[in-house]
Amino acid sequence: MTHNQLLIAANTIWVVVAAVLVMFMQAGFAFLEAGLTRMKNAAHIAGKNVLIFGVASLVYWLVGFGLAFGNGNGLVGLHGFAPSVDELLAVGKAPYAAFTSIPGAAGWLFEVVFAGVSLAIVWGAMAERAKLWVYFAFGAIFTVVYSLVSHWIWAPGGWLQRFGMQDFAGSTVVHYQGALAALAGALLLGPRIGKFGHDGRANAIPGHNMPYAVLGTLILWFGWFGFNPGSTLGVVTGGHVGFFGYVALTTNLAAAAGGIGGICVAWVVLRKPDVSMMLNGVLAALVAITAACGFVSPWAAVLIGFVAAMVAVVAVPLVERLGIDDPIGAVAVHGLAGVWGTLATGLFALPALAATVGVGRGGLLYTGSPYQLGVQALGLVAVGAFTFTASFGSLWALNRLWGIRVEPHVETAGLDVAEHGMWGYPEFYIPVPGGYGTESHGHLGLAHAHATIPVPEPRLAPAADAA
Amino acid sequence: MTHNQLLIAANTIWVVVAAVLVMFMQAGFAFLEAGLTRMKNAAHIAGKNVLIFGVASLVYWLVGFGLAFGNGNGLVGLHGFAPSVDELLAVGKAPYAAFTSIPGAAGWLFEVVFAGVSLAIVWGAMAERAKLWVYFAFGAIFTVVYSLVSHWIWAPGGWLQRFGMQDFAGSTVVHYQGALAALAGALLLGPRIGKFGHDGRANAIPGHNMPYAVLGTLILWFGWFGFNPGSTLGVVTGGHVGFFGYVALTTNLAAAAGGIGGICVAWVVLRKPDVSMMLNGVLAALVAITAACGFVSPWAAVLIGFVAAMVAVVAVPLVERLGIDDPIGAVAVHGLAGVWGTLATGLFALPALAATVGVGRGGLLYTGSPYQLGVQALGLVAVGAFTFTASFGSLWALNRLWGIRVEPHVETAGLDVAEHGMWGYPEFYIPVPGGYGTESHGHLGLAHAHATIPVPEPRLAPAADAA
Amino acid sequence: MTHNQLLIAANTIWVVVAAVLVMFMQAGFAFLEAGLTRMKNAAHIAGKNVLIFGVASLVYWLVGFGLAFGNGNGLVGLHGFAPSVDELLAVGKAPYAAFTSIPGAAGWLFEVVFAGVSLAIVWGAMAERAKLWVYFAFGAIFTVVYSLVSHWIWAPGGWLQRFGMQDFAGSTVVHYQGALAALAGALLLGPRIGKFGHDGRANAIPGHNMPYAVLGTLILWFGWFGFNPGSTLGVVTGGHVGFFGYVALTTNLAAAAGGIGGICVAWVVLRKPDVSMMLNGVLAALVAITAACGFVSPWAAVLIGFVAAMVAVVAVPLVERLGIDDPIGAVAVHGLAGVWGTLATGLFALPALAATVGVGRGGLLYTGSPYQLGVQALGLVAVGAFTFTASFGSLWALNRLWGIRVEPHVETAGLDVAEHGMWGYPEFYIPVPGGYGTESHGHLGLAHAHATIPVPEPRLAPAADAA
Amino acid sequence: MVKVEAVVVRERVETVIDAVEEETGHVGVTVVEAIGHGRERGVTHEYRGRTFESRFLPKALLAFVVEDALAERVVAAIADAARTGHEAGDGICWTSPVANVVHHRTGERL
Amino acid sequence: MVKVEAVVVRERVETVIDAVEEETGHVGVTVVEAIGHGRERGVTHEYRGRTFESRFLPKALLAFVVEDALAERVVAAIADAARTGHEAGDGICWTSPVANVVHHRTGERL
Amino acid sequence: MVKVEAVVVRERVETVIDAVEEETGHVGVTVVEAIGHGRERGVTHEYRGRTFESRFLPKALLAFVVEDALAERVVAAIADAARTGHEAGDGICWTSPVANVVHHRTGERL
Ligand SMILES: Nc1ncnc2c1ncn2[C@@H]1O[C@H](COP(=O)(O)OP(=O)(O)O)[C@@H](O)[C@H]1O
Ligand SMILES: Nc1ncnc2c1ncn2[C@@H]1O[C@H](COP(=O)(O)OP(=O)(O)O)[C@@H](O)[C@H]1O
Ligand SMILES: Nc1ncnc2c1ncn2[C@@H]1O[C@H](COP(=O)(O)OP(=O)(O)O)[C@@H](O)[C@H]1O
Repeated sequence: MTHNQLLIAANTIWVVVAAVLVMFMQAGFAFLEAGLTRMKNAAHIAGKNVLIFGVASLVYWLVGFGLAFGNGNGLVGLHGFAPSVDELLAVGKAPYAAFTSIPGAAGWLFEVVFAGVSLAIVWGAMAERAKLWVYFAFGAIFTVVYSLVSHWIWAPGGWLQRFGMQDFAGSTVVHYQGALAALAGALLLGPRIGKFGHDGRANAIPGHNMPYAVLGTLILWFGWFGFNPGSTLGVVTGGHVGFFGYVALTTNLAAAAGGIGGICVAWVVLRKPDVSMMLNGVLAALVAITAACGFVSPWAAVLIGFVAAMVAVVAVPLVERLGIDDPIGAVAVHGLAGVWGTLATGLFALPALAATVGVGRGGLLYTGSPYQLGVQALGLVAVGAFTFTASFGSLWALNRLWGIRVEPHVETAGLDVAEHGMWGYPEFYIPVPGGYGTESHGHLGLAHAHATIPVPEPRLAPAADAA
Repeated sequence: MTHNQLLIAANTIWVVVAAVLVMFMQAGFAFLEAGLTRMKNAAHIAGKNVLIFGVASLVYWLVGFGLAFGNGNGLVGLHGFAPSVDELLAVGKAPYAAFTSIPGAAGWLFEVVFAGVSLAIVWGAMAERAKLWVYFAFGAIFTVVYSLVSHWIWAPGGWLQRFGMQDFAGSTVVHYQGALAALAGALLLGPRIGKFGHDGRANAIPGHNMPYAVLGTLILWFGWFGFNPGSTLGVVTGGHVGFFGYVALTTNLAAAAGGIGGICVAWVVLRKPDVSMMLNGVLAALVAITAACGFVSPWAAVLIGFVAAMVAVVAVPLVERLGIDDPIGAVAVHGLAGVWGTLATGLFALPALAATVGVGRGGLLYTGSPYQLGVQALGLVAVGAFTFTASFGSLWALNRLWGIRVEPHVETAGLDVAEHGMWGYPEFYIPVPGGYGTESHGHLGLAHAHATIPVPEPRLAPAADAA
Repeated sequence: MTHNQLLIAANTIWVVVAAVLVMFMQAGFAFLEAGLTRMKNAAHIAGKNVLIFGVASLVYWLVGFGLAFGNGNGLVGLHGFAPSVDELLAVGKAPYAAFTSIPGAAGWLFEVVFAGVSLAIVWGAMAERAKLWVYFAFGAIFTVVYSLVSHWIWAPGGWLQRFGMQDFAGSTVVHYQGALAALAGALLLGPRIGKFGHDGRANAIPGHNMPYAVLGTLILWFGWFGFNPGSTLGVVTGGHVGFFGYVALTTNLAAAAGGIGGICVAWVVLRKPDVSMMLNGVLAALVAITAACGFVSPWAAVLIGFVAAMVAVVAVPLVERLGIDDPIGAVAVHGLAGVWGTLATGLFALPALAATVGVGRGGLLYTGSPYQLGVQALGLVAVGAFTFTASFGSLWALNRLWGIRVEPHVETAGLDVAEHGMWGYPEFYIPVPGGYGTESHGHLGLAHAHATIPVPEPRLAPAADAA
Repeated sequence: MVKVEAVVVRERVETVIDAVEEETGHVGVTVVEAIGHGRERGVTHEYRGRTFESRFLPKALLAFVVEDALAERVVAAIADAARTGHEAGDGICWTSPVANVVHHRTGERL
Repeated sequence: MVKVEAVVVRERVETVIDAVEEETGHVGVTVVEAIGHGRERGVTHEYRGRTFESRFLPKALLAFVVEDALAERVVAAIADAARTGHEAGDGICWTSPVANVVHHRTGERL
Repeated sequence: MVKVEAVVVRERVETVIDAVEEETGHVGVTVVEAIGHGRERGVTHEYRGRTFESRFLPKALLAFVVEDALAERVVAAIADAARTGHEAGDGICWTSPVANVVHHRTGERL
């Protein structure tokens, strides 16, 4: 083994482990969203993450990865579709020269789970009223849109990358983009039945399981340690061995500040230490630090996280006031916090770390130059225009053609029973003691024995057996 | 540090991390199975995974690892029982020479979690009616059976290994074996009360919590990234550095195709996009790709996954039609999909990858030779005969001696309350407000205060305190 | 890349991955504790882990890490508060010379998650009755106390470290300390309303969700593979490459023996195979092996785990008999098992492994010398005196000043609704069908359509649409 | 006094109680989650390859203990408020005489 | 009309409703989950070292509002169908007169 | 016979049943989880920035079918045992006549 092979081995271990952590974020979204929505939709909301990650994986294999990281021009990748075994085993070779020191397969794995996360965000705002086939159709469309933008910002030679846009792990690419599509979806679907009274005032529609939401948030926090530190794509960054450890530190500090910020701000502003707002605070902070994690100092990470939580807590009700029904708060938590994180990087990026990472320059605070901030803003505007237009346009077309919202009676009954044929918690709605007809075969052996012995009385068991 | 030591270090990191991911699959099985069974058995079904992984770990330490990977002959390992510290710290030395570049301890850890997974599969089909002690007794027996077969196929010199049987991570060794024992158990236990009406028609017995089933499936998918890629047992495979990244890619593609396949096939065949079938599709696909993951191309992985999902969706009701009550679908999802995956490897194995992995030859499709397919079939027949006979025989004996099925009144009451003394969700069955006798000590300090102040009226709190 | 850089890279990968696994233990505690407490407090109990890990992270960044591992004297670290970027990126340099072959940032990450675990333990015994602000206040205080003690035992030159106290991953530092504070809290809070009848007899207050407790336990077991093996802080230990694999083995064997021990002892002693006691057995075993995992042989690990489970099963009711209400069993499971594990190390430590790890000497059993056992005892006494006094004192002061226990009517109503303003499972307490006022806007478009079409009757959908 | 019981679709629980309070001034109700079966068809369920019909749909059971004089008007208010315009499932209500109505807190007879 | 209420073990809910429909033709029932305590012994619970007796076992409470003429036969049908042959816990049923039965959807009096 | 129904706070379920058994010797009760609204104020909820008042608080609904002679004493026992001393929410109880009480297991009329 040469040194370089050992280095590739170490890089691959780290990137694959990180990718696996990010994949698990699907479980985080599944439970965060199932917890913040109603019982009658629990199976649908949780299950959709399995569905959409499946869609994202297949589409990303066929075209996404090539569009995003295949060799190409500043706008789009043109090679590496449905890659061959050799292309996937090669290291730093065309069409995936972008990944200089891990095999193409490891690069694909790491990038596909990001596409999956971005797509997962979309459905938060569309929860409880979208038709099932829309997950397939828009899931595929969005994966392509996502791939194009990730090419602009992350692929060597991508046009925003050339400007030096700093988006370490995707506040813009992953979260802001997901939120833009989520907004388009929420606008086109309209609010859930009962969300707004005829006075136009928003009604609370509490989710059905706060512990699920907590579990989802902790799984996301856990997975984010793959999301941000993994984006170093290796164990050495600009000469610093183990730089990803530092990225993990800023990520954790921001999340911590976000949790504290979320609950404290809610306590003050909403007059109750709302648990769901604490969770949103953590997530908003993680979203915001995602762009900045490799560029800023620890204190800046804390600040970015705390402000992101404030943004989320204040924005969630504001979005509602605009008449938008966003059950999970995707627009506020992933959208606005993503914008904040992207701009904050332009403010707080340390010149030294920008050099280490090798992208862009120091932020306004240190250089006094608005250049980096400008680049970040440019990226937000460009991505905002493109992704929102593409998402709104395609969803609008799908809606005109076949209608993307379920029938009111389906929405009222719940998607679980009406679309999937079974409740998420069957025993809450139908008697399922021994199964249908339990007693009806009371004359067969077993059940007969059953029919002639006492009901649950452990202490009578012997007697029972005797019978 | 020499290069080799660094390589050993890298291998050990990867193998240990992979082992830890596989260990977590116990939580996946616990929740998948608890979700697909009834509320009255929830604690028992979930808790059994803690129990059986405990049994597997102790037995595997005492004898299993030695039988499976200790130096021995083609049928069985004869050394390395209850290993010493030195044996465990040594790298590539007897009795664990099988592990050439990781310490014996890392090898043990990686293999014991596989034994745990295989054992976990067994109980899916035996759910909701087996006596508690059976988990101990058969758990120990099966761990030994499993160890023998894993020696045949995975130990250097194992007789099937010598034929070049390709079972990269255990479609046959782990899943098919588990399903064989599951089938034996289901046959001997007979169906749950109420599963079949007196017309013999199967009744649906819906599980109680679909979100649990989704969580379980996502945890299993997550853990499978240790299961398959970890089976490279190192960072370099046949000269390819980071080959495990490629294995992770095929694994993910198959799972994705399985999820899509499961829900689509269910939509078409069963006329409802059944969430539980989507989950079974993912698992069947993962089971099938387990043998093939290191041998096939991406498109073959997609195909294998999709077909596996079809098999599962179609087979689950078929198994029922045979009068077998398999609450989780272990026979279909782990058994039939395991068979499909093992054979599919014989069809689609790429000669180049067979060479890279260093096991067997190219599949029928590429070589035109039925050899590999034949070897795979031989393995299935041999393992099928041995494991089913051993499992059925031992369970039959246990049944004759002491009876392995709970009393009907215990089954009716539910295993939680009848066997463990407490419901899985106590507040659904007994009033647990402030604990028994809450009010009965209404004359002691605290409770008295309590007795003289208002019920939950946050806004009255001050007044309350005053009181 | 030099060999040493590659080694640092490998060490950092391992330590960061381990840290991430340990961070996830917060989800384990959240669900273990939510499961073992009542429905009316579910959101609060689960959510508190997000809150306290946030507090621990910020405090540990500001002062904790410096106190614990900054260069200083035998009693306390005096440098490295709110560390700079350079201090965090440097390897083996002041102020974090303690971490010889990983960057300071990786060291911080690994240590902060330990502080978080220790703090999580505290609240188990204080569950269902502490005011929300206490989590902030005491969380900060305890993090400082914890940091001091971890300096004594783990920092090079710490006074107990100089004696050679063996606490591989923190039976004393993390678990025993957490339990001491938990005990102080339980004593000062007093029992929950209804825990003791006026005859003084303890009443059972069953938790509301055993599957949650199982999930929590399996997550903790999973995370413990980061906790113990990660404490090698690198891939080479005393010349043994991949020694952490061995540590993982002893950890797993102990946990397995603990699970089996817990359920069997409960079966015999309590006459029921109590699921929650099996879970406590696993945790007690993991707590006990935490000190010993790097020092003992496999059989000793099994013994330590089994005895720890016995201790837990027997001690849980005993603690209650003393009139202490410890809902989760923190005092027994983390406290007494922690003591046992610390002493057991003094008994069973292998001289060879003590040399490998480079801390202390062989245990009484091998050396015949009581020295090591004495050191362990000394450590327990010193830490016990310091941490209990500090915790009790500060909680006592907080209690005198503002009262740390919620009002009885808040406790009766439940912390979720009374403190956070929303139930943990809203649909169990308030009708949340279509949200408040669903029907009240029955004259707006959508809802009107809604008002004129049939209730859930999938098969009538077309007709419905026509309407 | 009279006990008025009503089975209504769950979405209407708040609406029905509001209607009773507005139209009769009566305050006081106890609500229980129920599932019911009436003229309406149930739901076709599909689970793991088995299709079956469940006759049950989610409902809520409301109980109002009211002054005799109010009974008729309470019934009328409920029936109106419970009417959804759907094809089925709106439920029914009925009254029955009750005696010895005691108010626990004060012990007084109502 | 008459309201027939019955407490039965949960496994028998479907059986009892089937029996009523078959033997009397009456369609319409509302079901509520309940726990109950009667002559039967309860369950001994064990939790973390505390053993205690709970008198409660899971039951279901059924309510049928039927024509006066049917009442007797409904009661008979229920009692038969609810009998499990177990040693305890089968429950009881009873009738009570109800008035002003209104069908919400149509508003008609039944 | 007579059916005595009572709405009580959940913490009092066991206490009330004990009281009835001790003071009247009657054994047999069916309990249903309920939520209720009466004179008491409800709870102010806050969720994601929306504050709203819910009139409901958790209660339990108890049904005792007792001998006519016991009715009065059962009511008295319940009312006493259900009184918590809180400012509100203790609930109410009432009786209604029932007929055709049949004991399923034995089929005998009570
Ligand atoms: N005779 C009855 N006894 C008890 N409950 C009834 C009766 N008839 C209807 N219900 C209740 O009312 C609900 C709706 O009744 P249904 O007949 O479907 O109304 P509609 O005639 O408007 O369809 C049923 O689900 C059941 O809970
Ligand atoms: N007097 C009663 N009032 C209300 N419910 C009763 C009464 N007697 C019995 N029940 C209900 O019937 C169920 C079974 O009653 P039980 O006396 O155990 O039947 P069995 O006499 O067959 O054992 C009880 O759990 C309770 O729910
Ligand atoms: N008229 C009524 N009809 C039905 N249930 C009632 C009625 N009055 C009270 N309740 C029940 O009793 C509970 C407590 O009643 P409430 O009036 O609050 O008692 P208090 O007068 O002591 O405050 C309510 O939540 C409701 O469930």
